Amino acid sequence: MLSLLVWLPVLGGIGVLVAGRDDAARARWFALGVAALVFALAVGLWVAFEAGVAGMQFIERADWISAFGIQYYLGVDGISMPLVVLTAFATLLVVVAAWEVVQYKPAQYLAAFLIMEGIMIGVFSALDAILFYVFFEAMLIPMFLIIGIWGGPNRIYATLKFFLYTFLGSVMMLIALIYLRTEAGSFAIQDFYGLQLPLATQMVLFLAFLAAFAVKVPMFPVHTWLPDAHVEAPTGGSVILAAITLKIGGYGFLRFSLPIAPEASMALDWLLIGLSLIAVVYIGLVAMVQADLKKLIAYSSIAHMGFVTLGFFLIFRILAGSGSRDGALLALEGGMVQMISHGFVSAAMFLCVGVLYDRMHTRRIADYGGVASKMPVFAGFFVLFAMANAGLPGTSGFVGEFMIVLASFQAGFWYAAIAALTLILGAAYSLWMIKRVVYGEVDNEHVDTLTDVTPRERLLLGTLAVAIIAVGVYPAPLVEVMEPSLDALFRIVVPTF
Amino acid sequence: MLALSDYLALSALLFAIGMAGIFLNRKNAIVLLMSIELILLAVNFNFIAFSHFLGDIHGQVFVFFILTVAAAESAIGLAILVVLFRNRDTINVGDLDSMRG
Amino acid sequence: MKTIYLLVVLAPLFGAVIAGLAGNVIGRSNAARIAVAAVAVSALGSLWVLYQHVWGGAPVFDETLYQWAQVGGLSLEVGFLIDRLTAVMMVVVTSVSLAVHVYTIGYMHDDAGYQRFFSYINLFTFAMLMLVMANNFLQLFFGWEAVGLVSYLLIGFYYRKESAIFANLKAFLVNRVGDFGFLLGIAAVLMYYGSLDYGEVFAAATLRPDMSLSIFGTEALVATVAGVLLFIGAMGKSAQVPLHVWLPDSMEGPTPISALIHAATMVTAGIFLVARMSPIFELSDAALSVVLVLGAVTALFMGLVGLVQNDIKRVIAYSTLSQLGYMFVALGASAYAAGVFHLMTHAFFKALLFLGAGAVIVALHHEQDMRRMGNLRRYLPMTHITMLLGTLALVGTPFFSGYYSKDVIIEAVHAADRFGAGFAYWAVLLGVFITALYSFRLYFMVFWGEERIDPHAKAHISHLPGYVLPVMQWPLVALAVPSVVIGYFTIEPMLFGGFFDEAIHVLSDNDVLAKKGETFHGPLAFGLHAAVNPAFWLAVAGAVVAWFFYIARPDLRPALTRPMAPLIAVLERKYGFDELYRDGFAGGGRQLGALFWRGGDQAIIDGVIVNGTARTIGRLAQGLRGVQSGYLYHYAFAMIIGLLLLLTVFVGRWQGWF
Amino acid sequence: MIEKVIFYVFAAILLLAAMLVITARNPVHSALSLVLAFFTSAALWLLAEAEFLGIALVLVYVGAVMVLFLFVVMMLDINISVIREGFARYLPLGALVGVVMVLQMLLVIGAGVGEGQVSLALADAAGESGAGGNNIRLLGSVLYTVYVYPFELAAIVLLLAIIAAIMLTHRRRADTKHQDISAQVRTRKDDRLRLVRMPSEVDDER
Repeated sequence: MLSLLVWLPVLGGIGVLVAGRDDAARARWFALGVAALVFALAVGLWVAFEAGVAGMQFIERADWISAFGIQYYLGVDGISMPLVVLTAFATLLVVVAAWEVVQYKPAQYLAAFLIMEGIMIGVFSALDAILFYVFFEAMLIPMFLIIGIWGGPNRIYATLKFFLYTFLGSVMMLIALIYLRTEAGSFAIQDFYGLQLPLATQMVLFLAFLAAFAVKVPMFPVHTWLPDAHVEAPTGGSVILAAITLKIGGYGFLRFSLPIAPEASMALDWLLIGLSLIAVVYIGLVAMVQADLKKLIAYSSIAHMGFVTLGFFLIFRILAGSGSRDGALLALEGGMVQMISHGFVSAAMFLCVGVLYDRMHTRRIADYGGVASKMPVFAGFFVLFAMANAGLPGTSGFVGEFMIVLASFQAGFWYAAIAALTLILGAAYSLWMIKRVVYGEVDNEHVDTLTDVTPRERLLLGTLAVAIIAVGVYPAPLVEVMEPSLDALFRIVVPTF
Repeated sequence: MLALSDYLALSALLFAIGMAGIFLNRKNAIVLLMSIELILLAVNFNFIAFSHFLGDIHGQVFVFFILTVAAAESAIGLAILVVLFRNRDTINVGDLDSMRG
Repeated sequence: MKTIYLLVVLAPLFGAVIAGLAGNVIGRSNAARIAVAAVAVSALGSLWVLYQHVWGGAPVFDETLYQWAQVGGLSLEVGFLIDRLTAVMMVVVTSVSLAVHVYTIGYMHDDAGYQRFFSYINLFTFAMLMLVMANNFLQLFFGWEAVGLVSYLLIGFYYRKESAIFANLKAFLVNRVGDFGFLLGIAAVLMYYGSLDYGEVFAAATLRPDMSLSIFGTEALVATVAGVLLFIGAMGKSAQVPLHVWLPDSMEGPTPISALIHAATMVTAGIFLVARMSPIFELSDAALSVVLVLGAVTALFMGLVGLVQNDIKRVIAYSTLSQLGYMFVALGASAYAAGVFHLMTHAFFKALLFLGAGAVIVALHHEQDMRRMGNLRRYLPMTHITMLLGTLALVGTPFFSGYYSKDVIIEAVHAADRFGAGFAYWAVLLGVFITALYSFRLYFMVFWGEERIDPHAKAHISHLPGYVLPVMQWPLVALAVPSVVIGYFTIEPMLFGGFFDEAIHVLSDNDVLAKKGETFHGPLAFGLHAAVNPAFWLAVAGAVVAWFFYIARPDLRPALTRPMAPLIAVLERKYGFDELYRDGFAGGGRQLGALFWRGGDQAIIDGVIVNGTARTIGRLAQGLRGVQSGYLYHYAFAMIIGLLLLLTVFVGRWQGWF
Repeated sequence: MIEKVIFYVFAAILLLAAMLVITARNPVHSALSLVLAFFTSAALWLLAEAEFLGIALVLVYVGAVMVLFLFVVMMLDINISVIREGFARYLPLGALVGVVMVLQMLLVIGAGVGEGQVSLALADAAGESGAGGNNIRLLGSVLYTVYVYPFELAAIVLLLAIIAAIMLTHRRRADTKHQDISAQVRTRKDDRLRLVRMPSEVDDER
């Protein structure tokens, strides 16, 4: 079942290449079919998933390279399950979003995204470290192509920066994985968990993983590739980049850093917390002054992902502060929910920018103004998404932030106070952008020619709006799925509690 | 009675002369090759001296191989030199800078 | 009962969704009909709920609707807590909302955003009900922010107007500053009381009143920290100094909104919050003192700013600020019931004043400057009468509702012996004079004196049959009635009859209202008591001064204002808060952001670290290129010298040279 | 004693010849000096009882390699003055490097590996090699057993050197005709044959 989810999109992508070489329409329908099928499968998996179980489900295990003990080992738990569904969902959106918009090599474009989808699902479901690493690295290739081929004018610089940044980090991880293999005797990630490694070793491992995942998240100060990549990427690329790729960093922290090097995580949590809080405040301020829509949203992504890492690494301080197990769990789950929510919200924001860009071919905020007069429906969506971005209750953006702020108070007043600054900063950059783009007098004749969203775009944005509000109003199903796994993880990380 | 050190000292001097030759004739490829022959000769001296004084025949085997390789080397070196001269009308090493970075 | 509660809450949501999403399909009048009907259902339901709770003996309802999320042992839920406090708030919210809805039919008659507007105010009603009916902090926060959202949308309703979209951004951000404190307050509550459910939190708080924590290097009561943090939230929403700056600007929104959101309901959420949290606030004298002092400062100083405003809506806005200050003073003095009482009476007469002002504005074809009004009683007799009643209620004329609520507050503060109570007493007493002064200044400038209407507006108003539209007239009347009489009828049960005993928790030491109750002999006696009450005479003095300078001898006005020019300048600049926030915080934040971006991200991280690495390697390679000269002998030299060095090292180590 | 005299005489000639190799103005003189150096070396090797190698040095080097050198030197028209420039400039550096190296090596020879340890082993070592008698037999017995693979490799190296040298220097003349076999094999039908469709001839009689 998981194999199907991983390989169907990859094969589908190749199929799109073959089927749609000359016929763009056929490529589109074929890609849509594949994406929809994968999404349906993912939803089916979600339904079949047993929510109350902490362990891995849908396990598939076979020898791959037996000489090194590398296995083809797939499975999902409550941590990866939502991310798998999110991936399938986001890809479906991207395929629909590209419908009439991408005219240059549409078959190749769609194929790249489908292949990307398979690889990303592979990342989330791989339970063998090398398999994980292979998917982790393979992911760079389609993204590299997407930005490099369909990107903006400065795409070469952006792709190089993106590639080198992420590659540099992951090489460190490979070394750590190989070392762990010598310690654990196998490449199965779960075998790494029980190792009682000395603190110094854990530190090195932790830093190696940090190098890989901090870049992906991205954390301050290795975040500067993201705005550049987003600005140059086509709309679909931005959506996938923001909605899924960044999540792999957070997922990696949960899957590797915390359980494999728990003591080092505890010893170095000041670093992670510090960087996360810097991300929240510093990046929030930086986002405010951006003149480019995509850059602004990219920076806001970094700030939001700062919350994710904050939630993950606050648990030690919470246990030290209030001793409340619930508080620590609240932080972990807040981080997870924040990831999912950010997947929806950032995807929605980038799609909105895409809608504008398709019409005006500019991303400069100053070129807009008064869009609401010409595109009232679009304006409604955009304001809603901006509000979700600012963490308004009732939208998904609120859930994670709320949980994390509540939890961080238990670590100490100042953690919560700095984290809660996002309430102000998030609203400031989101709504100031709305003010300049959506509201006001129609600013110039280009805006005057704008037409409101097409039914296709309406469907796209409407779906996301429903998802965002649904998660915001009733996050219980989501939390329920991840709770046992996070609980189990928590027990590995802090066995004494 | 001859001592090992006599041979070694001789070899050292020969080596040093070969080395100095490389410095002095840095532009003349032929003399450079000759200097290399001198250096190799010095090395061979050492091998033979040790072989003799330690009563170990393996040293001479090495000299044998070195001679072989050195012959091959000078053959190819000279061939290159000939081609070089044919193409560029000079064997001045100072003019051969096409590998400059 | 649960069905009724759900109906009350969900009817406006339904109306909002229909009017908002299908507004263009069903048409203008249908959208209005659905919206009004939804709120009417809600209002009737609320009245019935109140009836059941006051006379029907309905038990306090505290139930969970659904579980929002479950984290470990912590359950985050959505549920209702309905007691008398909630019921009163529900009635206030829905009835004012209904009046505003009806009024809107006329006011927004020819506006393009008709359906959108109805959708928004329906949504607002829903959000406000969620806020007041919450039985936990999560839902409270949801309602809290949702009303903020609707307020944002409505202030920016005329989104083409630059001042409107500036004002709505400002309102949202200032509210967010308050929410920042509020969220931290909720976090503190969760940490120390272990739950987000009101009942459990209050039980835990009462159980362990002495619990303390260390913060800013000192020990403080948990109740103080949580109380002050929650109060910061209330300050934002209820526009207390120093977070008041958004409320006057919010007048950019349509007038019905000013009445509904920015006078009667949303801004009183802070009052409701503190009253609801009385079990926590009661534990901490310090927190109550903060409430008291800030309330008093707002009551006095914002009233002063109202004196120099010329925009009719802004005068009323500053009046609202000042009255909200009164309410907080009551809360700070532990007279929670008095605060809520004033909230209720104020909701009616302030909504009345706003709607009246709206009628004036529409009649004058969107003229808001009082200097271009005057003598309007001739054209708008009904508006004039109702506004006069509202003004009388506001300034505290005996037997009017405002008299009862405000006087109780003044006396309660007088009786309180908390830090700051002395200052607060004098502030609110002086505030009475100022209230009367600006209220009557407005009244006289608008309805009396010479006509200063510009010709264009004059042409418009001359054709009116004494009112703008009937649908804009009836809500005024409907609101005028309670503005006048509600105080008389409800003061005794609400304040001295143990009405709020289930909802509001007051320590007996602090219970100033109980002390007042011993000398209370019915509303009639209380009204007659005005003759020996300094507050009454101050109000009269205010009215007389306004009359003297605006009707009797306007020519003497410069003689009064000239010596006070510096003071007036300060008031006209509203003490400089706007400048401070705009240039200090907003501008500073933007500059800091630009600095971080250009300096941190672009210069240091990208410039030095990222591209710097590339450049360094490039330069290194450039250097190494020189080494690779292509000359054979250079390589040979390098080899030889290397050999020499190696030899030296080996010989040297063996010889012990180094 | 006589050995010592012979050694020193030959050593002196060797060093003198080596100096001439690197200092001679004319490359021909250098090459001839090198021949002399090889001769004296061979003599010294004989003194060290490496008879086969001494003979081989003379045969292979003097007989073949040096002749090759002379051929090349004489064949190429070398502008000596250009090539000699910088000689004086680098003389101090070259001398310094040489002197330093010699001093260091002598230090090693004189202090560590000198008479002390090694010459003790000399007696029986010399005896043993003497007892083995024939130097060529001894060398062969090792070369063809223990070192048989390196020996074969050496042969291949030489073969390679031959082929490489020929390939490098061999040039194809433009005015002679060659057979290009690969081109012949690569030929396709279309290169040589053209099918032309023509209407069949029809009798026009009808």
